[in-house]
Amino acid sequence: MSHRQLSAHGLSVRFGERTVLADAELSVPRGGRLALLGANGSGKTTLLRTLSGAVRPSAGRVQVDGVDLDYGRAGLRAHRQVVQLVAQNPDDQLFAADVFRDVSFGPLNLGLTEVEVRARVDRALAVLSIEDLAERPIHELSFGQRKRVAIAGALAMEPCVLLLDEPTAGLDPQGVDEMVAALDALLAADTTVVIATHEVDFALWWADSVAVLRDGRLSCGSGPELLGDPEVVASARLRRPIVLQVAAALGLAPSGITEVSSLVAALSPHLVRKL
Amino acid sequence: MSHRQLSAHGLSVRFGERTVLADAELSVPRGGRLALLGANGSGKTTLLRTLSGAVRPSAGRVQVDGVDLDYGRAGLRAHRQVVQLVAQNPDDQLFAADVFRDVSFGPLNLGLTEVEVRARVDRALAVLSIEDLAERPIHELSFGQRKRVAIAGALAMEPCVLLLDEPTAGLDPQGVDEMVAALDALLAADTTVVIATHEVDFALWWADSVAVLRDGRLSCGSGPELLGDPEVVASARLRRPIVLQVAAALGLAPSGITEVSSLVAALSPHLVRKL
Amino acid sequence: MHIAEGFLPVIHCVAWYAVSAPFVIHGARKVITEAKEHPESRLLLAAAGAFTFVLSSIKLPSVTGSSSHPTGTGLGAVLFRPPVMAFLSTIVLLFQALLLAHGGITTLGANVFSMGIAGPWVGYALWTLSNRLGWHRNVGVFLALAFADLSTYLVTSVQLGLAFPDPVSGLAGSVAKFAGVFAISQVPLAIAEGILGVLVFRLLTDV
Amino acid sequence: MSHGLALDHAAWSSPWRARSLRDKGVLCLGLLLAAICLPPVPGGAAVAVISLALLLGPIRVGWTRLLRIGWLPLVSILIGVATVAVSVSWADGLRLEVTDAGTAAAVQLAVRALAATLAMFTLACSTPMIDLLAGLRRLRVPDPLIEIAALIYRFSAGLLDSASAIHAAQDARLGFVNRTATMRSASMGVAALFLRSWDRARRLEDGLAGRGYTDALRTLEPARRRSSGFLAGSVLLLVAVTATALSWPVTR
Repeated sequence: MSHRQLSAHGLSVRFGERTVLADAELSVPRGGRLALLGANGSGKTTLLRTLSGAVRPSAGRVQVDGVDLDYGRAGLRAHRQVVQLVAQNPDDQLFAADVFRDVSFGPLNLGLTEVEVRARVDRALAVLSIEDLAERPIHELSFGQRKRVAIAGALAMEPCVLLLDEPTAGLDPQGVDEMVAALDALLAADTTVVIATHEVDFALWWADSVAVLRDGRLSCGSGPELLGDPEVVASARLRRPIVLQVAAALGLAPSGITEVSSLVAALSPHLVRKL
Repeated sequence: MSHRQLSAHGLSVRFGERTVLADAELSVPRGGRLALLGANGSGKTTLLRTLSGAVRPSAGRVQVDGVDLDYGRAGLRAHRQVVQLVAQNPDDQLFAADVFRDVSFGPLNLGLTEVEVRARVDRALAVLSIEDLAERPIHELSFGQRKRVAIAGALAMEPCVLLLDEPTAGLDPQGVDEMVAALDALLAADTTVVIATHEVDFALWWADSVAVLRDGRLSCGSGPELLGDPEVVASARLRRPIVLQVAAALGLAPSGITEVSSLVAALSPHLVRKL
Repeated sequence: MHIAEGFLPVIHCVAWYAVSAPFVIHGARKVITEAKEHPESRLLLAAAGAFTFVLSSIKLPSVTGSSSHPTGTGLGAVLFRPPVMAFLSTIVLLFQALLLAHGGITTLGANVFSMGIAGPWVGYALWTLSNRLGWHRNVGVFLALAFADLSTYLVTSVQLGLAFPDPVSGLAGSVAKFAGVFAISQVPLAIAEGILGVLVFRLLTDV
Repeated sequence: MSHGLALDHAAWSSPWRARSLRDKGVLCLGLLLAAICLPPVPGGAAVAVISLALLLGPIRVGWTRLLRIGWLPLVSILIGVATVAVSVSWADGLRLEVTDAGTAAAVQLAVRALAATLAMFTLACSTPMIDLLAGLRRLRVPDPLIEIAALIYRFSAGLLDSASAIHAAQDARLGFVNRTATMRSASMGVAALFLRSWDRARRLEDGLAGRGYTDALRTLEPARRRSSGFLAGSVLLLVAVTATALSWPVTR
């Protein structure tokens, strides 16, 4: 999958009286890890749905490689092979009886031959390391497994950009580790990955760059910078990541601090001696 | 509500071939905050359901003030007025069209008069600060609001012990703050609160004491001690809380460290100067 | 396809209420007995009702490319039997009238008769017949669903024809008129609903 | 969270929700009855005007929402009215014609149906379904039936959300790209919805057992405001409409 440039310009979305997005600008870095941060109800899901073509903005445009998204039948069809969205709740996305059937749903609709469909399903399951689940009924799977099957279903469309809504929500630490491994495999397979989340600690650690949603507007930048800014996180109704709270309490600048090890590294020169 | 002593002795639960709990011992500290930690599928929910009387153990017993739980109709009825369980998914518990009607359901089942029921509903809504939602339709509420309504429904039974399954799952930072305020109000109203969670950072900060589920067995103790022990968290398929990871990396003992401020306080004497 | 609010003269409204009442009361009695013997069946019956309501409020693709709402009562009749469907359909039609502005209160009696009584009984009769004759299950399902839908639409045409006899060609003309107008959407929809039913049954029995 | 049933939303947010069902029932059902019993002109027309005034005034539905709610019944009324207006005969080959009698019947029907629809809206936009069910309970409809109806209402909200989520997910994976795909998607969606409704019921049963559910889903009714003034005003209005309509041919 070649990288393609997904971007949004002056995006506004209104539902009835309510303005969800207001003049949002976003350029998704090709082949990178972008985390989209915002509180519940801040419009993260709407933004992802707009980027995927499921919601048509009231104003502004979504572009792929600088070309406006065409909301006609053919245009949307082409867009869905570039951008795929994975919903927060896997049960909203899984509707077949077993894993193989569910993952094959998209490729079958692309009109591929059976051989090609099988190959795509196998590839998708392999990337997510769930080959062993292929024949299992979906209702017997754990929540974390269902989340990965939902991703496999989107991945089988072989999109260039994968948008994931709250991929780690509800997962325990081991589930998060497995999800991170899955995301790494996606990135290694040349897919651009965008996640929407309110889990600031995770986002700071995982992402190359972040975009914060505040009152329907987006601020983009580096994780430590944006998430370390008390004013930004407060107005986004988030909180600062724990390592940045520690850094701030000790008077350290946030830049470069994304996890425990970089915090410890930044701190070490200031300690009296190795404790 | 007077405090009563809920405990479990030699608790084993088997579903078919699968052993979920094996000889678990637990004594819930009266009027305290207990966090029950375990990975998904570790048996947290089963333990809560067993404590609430919904699941009958294969061996062992649940006791209130040293008296065995009687699984007859009357015994269970009495037990429900001592212990109430709030499920992780509020939609598993909310059935009525609006908040007022739903919260009135439990007290009506206790055979109270209309005046008493109204008083209980008002009290429960007040404790959770959701009086303004009373007449709202449940299907229009946000996830966090529905979670608090589900708690109000259990609280209206005026139990001595409230068991909450993953109360913060799916909530954003503001939602967590509101949930914490609700839990504080419960504690102030003399209710013992037990939460089951896999969110180690939250549990460490919130709880007075923790119990960790590993292979169907429970280890009880102080948060910093148990959650700071790499062996314990690894075998429980959890991870160490971030502040304890920082402390460990810097060679500090975990005891007394539960959040950013106590970490910073423990660290300060070892700094060259205030940065 | 329901008769809209206010569409029938008052005498017809009353008459159709009277015709439907015994069937609905019979169904309601069965439901009450079931609910008293097995309290948990309330939740399952409610699930069935909600399923019927949601099914009737989503758009189905029909074979001509237009889309319309399925009745869902043929499936219900096969799964839960006609008396229960008479009761559940009454609630579903009340919800459709007041939540979707589809149908009406004054025309509820007439709509219950076509969708909640005629449709399910025809569908159930064909399902039973097909089973007796030893036909393949898919044939029975297709016939039950397609004809539950078709009979609902034909009964509605007769109800409207009775209310508005054609000044030129009388009752026969008016029934033919309504049947003709609604055939455009309903015949393809009935076929689509039959096919869909076969596919759904296969999926459900696979699980 | 929001299944987007505009009528339901209007009912929950109407200032008239707090009024007692007795007061609203007399007015709204009275208007509905007047719409179908009285001669369409001027009875039906008067009901239509009054209902419209109530909807846009105290019930606070708003123009845009009223149009969104109203277009579906409007289209179905228009199709029916057109069918009545055109006469067919086939004695000497199929012939379509528009007669005076047919036109007159069609106009009468159009006014009556429009009036009745607007009258029904006054009830539907001011009273949540659950309050109507509570009213039926007071009319001695047996409890189990009311409980099942109330649960259908509650389940429907979640199931409608599931239906639209499943539809969106299938659409994103090109599930409606052609007729074969559409049929496959629709059947998978319907089967998934069926299983989900079942699962939902079982989990709720479990959850309710913990809250003391044994054989009845009793809840307390929220307080509602009764007003004899409102009731008297409603009766007066209905009497005035009826009297005017019946005396119309005489005075004209």
